[in-house]
Amino acid sequence: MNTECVAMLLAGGQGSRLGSLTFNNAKPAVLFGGKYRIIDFPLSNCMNSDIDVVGVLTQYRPYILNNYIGDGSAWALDQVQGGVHILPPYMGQKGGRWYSGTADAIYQNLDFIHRFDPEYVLILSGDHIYKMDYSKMLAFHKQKEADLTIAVMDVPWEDAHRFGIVNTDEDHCIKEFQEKPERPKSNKASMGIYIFTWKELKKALLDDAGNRESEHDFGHNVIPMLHESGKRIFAYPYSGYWRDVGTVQSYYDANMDLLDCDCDFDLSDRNFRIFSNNTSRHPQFIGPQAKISNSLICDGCIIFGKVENSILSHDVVIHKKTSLKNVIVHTGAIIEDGAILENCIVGARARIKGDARYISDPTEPAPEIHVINN
Amino acid sequence: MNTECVAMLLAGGQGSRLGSLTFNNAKPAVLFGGKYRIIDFPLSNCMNSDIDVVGVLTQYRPYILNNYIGDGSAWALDQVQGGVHILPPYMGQKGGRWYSGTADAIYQNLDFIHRFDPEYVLILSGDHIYKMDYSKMLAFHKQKEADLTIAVMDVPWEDAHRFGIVNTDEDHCIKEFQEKPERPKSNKASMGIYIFTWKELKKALLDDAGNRESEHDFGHNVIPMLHESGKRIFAYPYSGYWRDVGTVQSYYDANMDLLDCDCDFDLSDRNFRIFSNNTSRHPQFIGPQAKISNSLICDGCIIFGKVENSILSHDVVIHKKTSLKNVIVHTGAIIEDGAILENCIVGARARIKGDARYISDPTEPAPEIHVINN
Amino acid sequence: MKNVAGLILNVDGEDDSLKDFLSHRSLSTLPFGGRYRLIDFTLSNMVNSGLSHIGVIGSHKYSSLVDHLGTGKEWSLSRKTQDLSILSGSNNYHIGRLIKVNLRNLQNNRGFLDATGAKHVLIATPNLVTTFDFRNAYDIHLKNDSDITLIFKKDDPLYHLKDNDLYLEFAKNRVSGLHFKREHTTGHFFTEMFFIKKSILMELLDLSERTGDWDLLDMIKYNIDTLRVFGAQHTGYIKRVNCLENYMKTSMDLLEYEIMQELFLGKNSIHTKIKDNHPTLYEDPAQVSNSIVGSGCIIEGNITHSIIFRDTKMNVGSHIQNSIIMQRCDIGRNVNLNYVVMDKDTKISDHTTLVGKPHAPIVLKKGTVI
Amino acid sequence: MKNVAGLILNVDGEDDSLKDFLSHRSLSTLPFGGRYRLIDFTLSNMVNSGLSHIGVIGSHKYSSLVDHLGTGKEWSLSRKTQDLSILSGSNNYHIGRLIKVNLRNLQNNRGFLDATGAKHVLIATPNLVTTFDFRNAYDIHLKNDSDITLIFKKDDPLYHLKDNDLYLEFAKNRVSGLHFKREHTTGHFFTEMFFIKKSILMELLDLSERTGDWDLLDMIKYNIDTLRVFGAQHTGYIKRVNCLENYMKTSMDLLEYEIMQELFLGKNSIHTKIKDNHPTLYEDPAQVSNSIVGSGCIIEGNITHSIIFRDTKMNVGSHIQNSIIMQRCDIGRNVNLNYVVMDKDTKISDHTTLVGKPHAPIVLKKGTVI
Repeated sequence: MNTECVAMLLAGGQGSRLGSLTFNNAKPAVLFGGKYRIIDFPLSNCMNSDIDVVGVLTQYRPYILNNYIGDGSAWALDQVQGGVHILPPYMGQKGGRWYSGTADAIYQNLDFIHRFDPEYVLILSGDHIYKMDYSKMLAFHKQKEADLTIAVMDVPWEDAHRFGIVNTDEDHCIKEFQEKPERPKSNKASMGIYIFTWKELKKALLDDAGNRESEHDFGHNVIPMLHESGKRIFAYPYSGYWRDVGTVQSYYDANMDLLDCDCDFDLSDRNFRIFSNNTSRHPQFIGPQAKISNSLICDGCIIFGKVENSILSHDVVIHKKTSLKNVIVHTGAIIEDGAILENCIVGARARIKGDARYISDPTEPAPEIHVINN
Repeated sequence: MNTECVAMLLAGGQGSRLGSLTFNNAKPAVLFGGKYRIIDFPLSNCMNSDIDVVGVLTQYRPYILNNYIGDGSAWALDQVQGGVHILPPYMGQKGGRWYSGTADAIYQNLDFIHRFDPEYVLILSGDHIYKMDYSKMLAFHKQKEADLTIAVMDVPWEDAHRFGIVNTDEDHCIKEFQEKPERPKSNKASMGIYIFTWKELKKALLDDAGNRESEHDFGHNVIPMLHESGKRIFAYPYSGYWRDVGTVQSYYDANMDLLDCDCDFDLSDRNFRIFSNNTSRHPQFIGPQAKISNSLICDGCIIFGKVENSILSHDVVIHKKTSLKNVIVHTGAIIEDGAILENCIVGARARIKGDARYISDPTEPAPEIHVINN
Repeated sequence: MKNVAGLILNVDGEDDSLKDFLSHRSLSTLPFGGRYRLIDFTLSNMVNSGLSHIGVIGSHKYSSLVDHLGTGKEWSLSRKTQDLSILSGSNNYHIGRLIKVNLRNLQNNRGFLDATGAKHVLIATPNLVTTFDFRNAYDIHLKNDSDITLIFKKDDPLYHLKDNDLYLEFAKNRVSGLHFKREHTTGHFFTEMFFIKKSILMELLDLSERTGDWDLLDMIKYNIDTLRVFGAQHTGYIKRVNCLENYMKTSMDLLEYEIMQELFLGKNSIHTKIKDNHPTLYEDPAQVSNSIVGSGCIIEGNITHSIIFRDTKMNVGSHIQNSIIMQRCDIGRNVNLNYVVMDKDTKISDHTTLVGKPHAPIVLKKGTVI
Repeated sequence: MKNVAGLILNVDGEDDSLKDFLSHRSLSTLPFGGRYRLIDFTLSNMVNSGLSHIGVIGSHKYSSLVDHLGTGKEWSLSRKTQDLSILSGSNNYHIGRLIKVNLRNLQNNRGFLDATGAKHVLIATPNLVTTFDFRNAYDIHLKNDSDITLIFKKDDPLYHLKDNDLYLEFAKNRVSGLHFKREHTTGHFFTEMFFIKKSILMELLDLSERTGDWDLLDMIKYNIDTLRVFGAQHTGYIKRVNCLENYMKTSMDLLEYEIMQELFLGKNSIHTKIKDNHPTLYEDPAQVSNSIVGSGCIIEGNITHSIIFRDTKMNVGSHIQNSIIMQRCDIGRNVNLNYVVMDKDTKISDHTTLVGKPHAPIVLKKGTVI
């Protein structure tokens, strides 16, 4: 088992901007691309990066997430003594505290990391869609003899003000941070992926925990503190597909990217597979009158209607005389005879009556996305 | 998968009367009988009772416990969609609350039970050592058409004042409750094992949650409330080995029962096995000068000294010229050359120096139990 | 059903027409229905009926079986309680004579029968396509205090029974005779699933050892008067896959929604090994109708009345009709297939046309490249 | 080691002295050391060296192997990424001639080799008792750009090598010859573990198919001048179990604390299937010294210099010395055993005395009742 680097995955967030998609479910457990859940991406990245120990920090409605992660075997993360460990907030002798910031969540689980006594700790968040071989970032971190390495990517200059921006020298050493700057000096944005040297992380978290004015957030508190104290902080340049799916629109767009042949995000690449945790379902049944075009469809679906440019999750039933266009349907939803849907997200196990009509105005440049739940 | 009856196992307690044995560990995860942990008993009981879905409610230092329970496969509780589910306190849209009582813990997880929609719910606690086929209790509950069935056992009259006592009619129907009565009217004590009809449980918990004066405890609040409202509450008579292991002395005594041939608690019975979750270890190695008598010894031990009437957990090393008598040694402890121990509990991974002398005064009728940790 | 152990037999070699599919696997692991293996039906039926101690007898081509079943986790069988045993079968087949229930296979595995605390054994073949809850039949078995309860089905021409299929004769509610089709037919045929008391099975095993006759059904026939043999009726869909024609017909049955519903959409599902693929992508100008499609496919062509397994790639301009395409096939551009069965990992290059017949589809062996 | 696939061979039938243990199992699953099976050492060594794609070739007696390995979970091998494949071996043995590395076994499993993306294959036999980290040997293999790297060990009389063991001859650091002991001995013998480039292995496989010579070591010998064959030294404890005498001696080695330490108490542990038993109960008047004892035993007698597997019951007044008692044996009162090897599920009634010889212990077959 490889314990050189332990990953800590922050999966506690509510994701309130995803509205009813996170009503009963933590954001990392929201369905994506039909069969996946958002957390499949960082977990599969860990698997593809030879990281064998992953702590998953949860606190918001974790039942679906915990159940989904299970013993980690879905991502081959079930080594004896290693694998995935779910880390909820807990009570100690002096009572318990909820996780109050990203750094606090890790701080409360220093004991966990200590059990594996790694040399490096990788901090991840559970709300981005991307493929990344963290072992390359780790090699970069080691080569630079860094205390902290932050993965960064170039964003369009006009969006830079929405990100944490770093300025580096030619050696990728970070010289300056700007958190959501009005006038960004660079377009290198932090992706929220950090590799710390373990002894530096421990020291920083103990210092931060003792600081009453800190909000215990990596981006706002811990990293600026380390920067001020002169630690070696480097920026690891990443290029490739990376999407934040924090809002309904960005979630919808990232899903629709999967139907775009020109998009460089390929789920069918056998050399870097994204795994997920599935139970066995029957294959999709396509009825005599069904019409399917440019769509992504999962096992367990039964389709008698027309499906165009849409993504159907498991066990979706599309009855006759229906028409779906630019629609994302979550698991187990039923679209009854005659329903017409455009630009919608249909929630899990929703039942759409046959008289449903969600038709967008074609003259509108960016149609509104309707989220339909029962 | 059998979802007629779902079990809810209350495993959140700190067990502060067990002192340093629960410093870093929840009580249900404390070692017992060498290789077992206390929670093995209710979980194995579930397995032997054909109960396929178990929710385990945790909140005090749950890491060892969660890790130990894993995917439930150690107790054959890993059915697709069923098996063991760990249920920590969680945050919802309106923030989170810690479990504030046994009934509150179940109340906060009504959603979980609802997913399986059982007919009956079995409530267990994680701090007793016993074997019980709950399916017989369930058959009794059904036969009596009860709303609630409480397992009871006869305790010595002189101890009855320490228990919740029930008085029943000839049909086992409960007529009266006495919580730790000064003058018990019977010696039938509640074992803290309840079977509820699900719809009655749901109603009772909703009522209790709305009652501001309730401490949300089954024994103190919910059951008296049901009794007052005239529900059918029955006492299921149990006889057999049952021990509370809530104090150091009772924990020590119950362990030592395993070395007593006359005790009717048999771990080697193949028809009702107690399973536990182990990783593979080498078999015990017994050196040329070792002397072992009347002891229970686990895999991974290496013994060169004298071991008498003692229980050694996994990976214990007993060096030469040592003497252990009436001692419980937890996993990974090392007893160095020359140490002499009597009537001790040695904590996990403790290292006992060769000059250690814990010798009891033989004239004392009940020697004190020393708990030794590093 | 705690008192019943399940035993799934190994029934290779019944018919030569499937031999192209059976060079690397046994009949039990023949791919079926877009993602299953044949044995999934019998095994899932046993599990769904509450059996938790099941032995599966493999052939010498055991790799695919072992790989498929693993420790039985996908069927909710536990490694801890040794719910699933993969047993080594016997290689002693009698040339030219088919033994339906070969006791030599059981002989090798007395240990399995000895170890189970069960009083009854449910024996079934691995090539039955059906969903069946054994609990009613077991109640009948117990109520009659049967030694053996044979599960039977009312005959219908659609079953295409063969000369060596068995028919049941009843007298006063008990089974009074077992006849090969070639000898004598009645209105009810034997489904190759039956309950037997373990004590009787052990006795018959001992008898076989002494007499050298290893056919359990023979033994039952010889002793039909002294044994208490009863029947229990199967009223749902059931097909036995024992030749290419039956394989093709049974596969195509799934494209009828009512049959698909009965087999896959009931209370109990058919479990199988989980393969983790991306969702199937239908890219323009794909047109698919009346078909079953597995996951992980990328489809750009036209498919009608066909079964496509996982991870198949199909390019623009190609047409597939009335065909079965197993996993990981690669179909080029402008390919035409009609009545073709392709084993897995098969590749067809551009502009190829293959047209078989309904009763004699063209078979492409595993790994073929055309 | 991502670039290396592991392959564990099936090596039954080398010696008749073990045949009583091998009627129901292959050599790879012979119980050893109180709780292990022989294959645990080779398999754990591969896993502990970082291999994650391993094929195990089984014999036609595959049940015990399948049951033991499951999906490899206890060895941290994942079902999801198909880390472990149990492969069907060939039954084509040449009578009277032992083939150490029979390419027919690999021939059947080209699919395994094709599927792996690895560039190198680590091949080893399943009957080696050792802990060995392959990483150094692999570095040597890569550094030399070897086609084949044979792992060897300095000879010592304690190894009791046999006529058909192989010795290595070196010239200018390269391996220049491979000789059977009966022909020619050198100071270094071949441990039956080696790295080979996959491309070379595939070439040799093709060559075998054309020539009909299936012995890989023969092929290497014939081509020793053209192939780049190097050696990597093993400096720790290693024994090969290939006959009863070796089995007995190797087992008793474990009772020497230094050997026990090297094998079981190092950084990497030997994994095995988990059996869940109660802790062993030593009841008065038990006396046990210099022994290895599994869990689940209930011991009331005297044991010296012996290996007792799990779930054994031993009654008052009995003495066991210099013996190996496999799992679930039952030993009555006042029994005396010296130099006895009991296979599992064996029962000895009161007042029995059995005394074998150090070089020829008495062997009791599985299930014997005396």
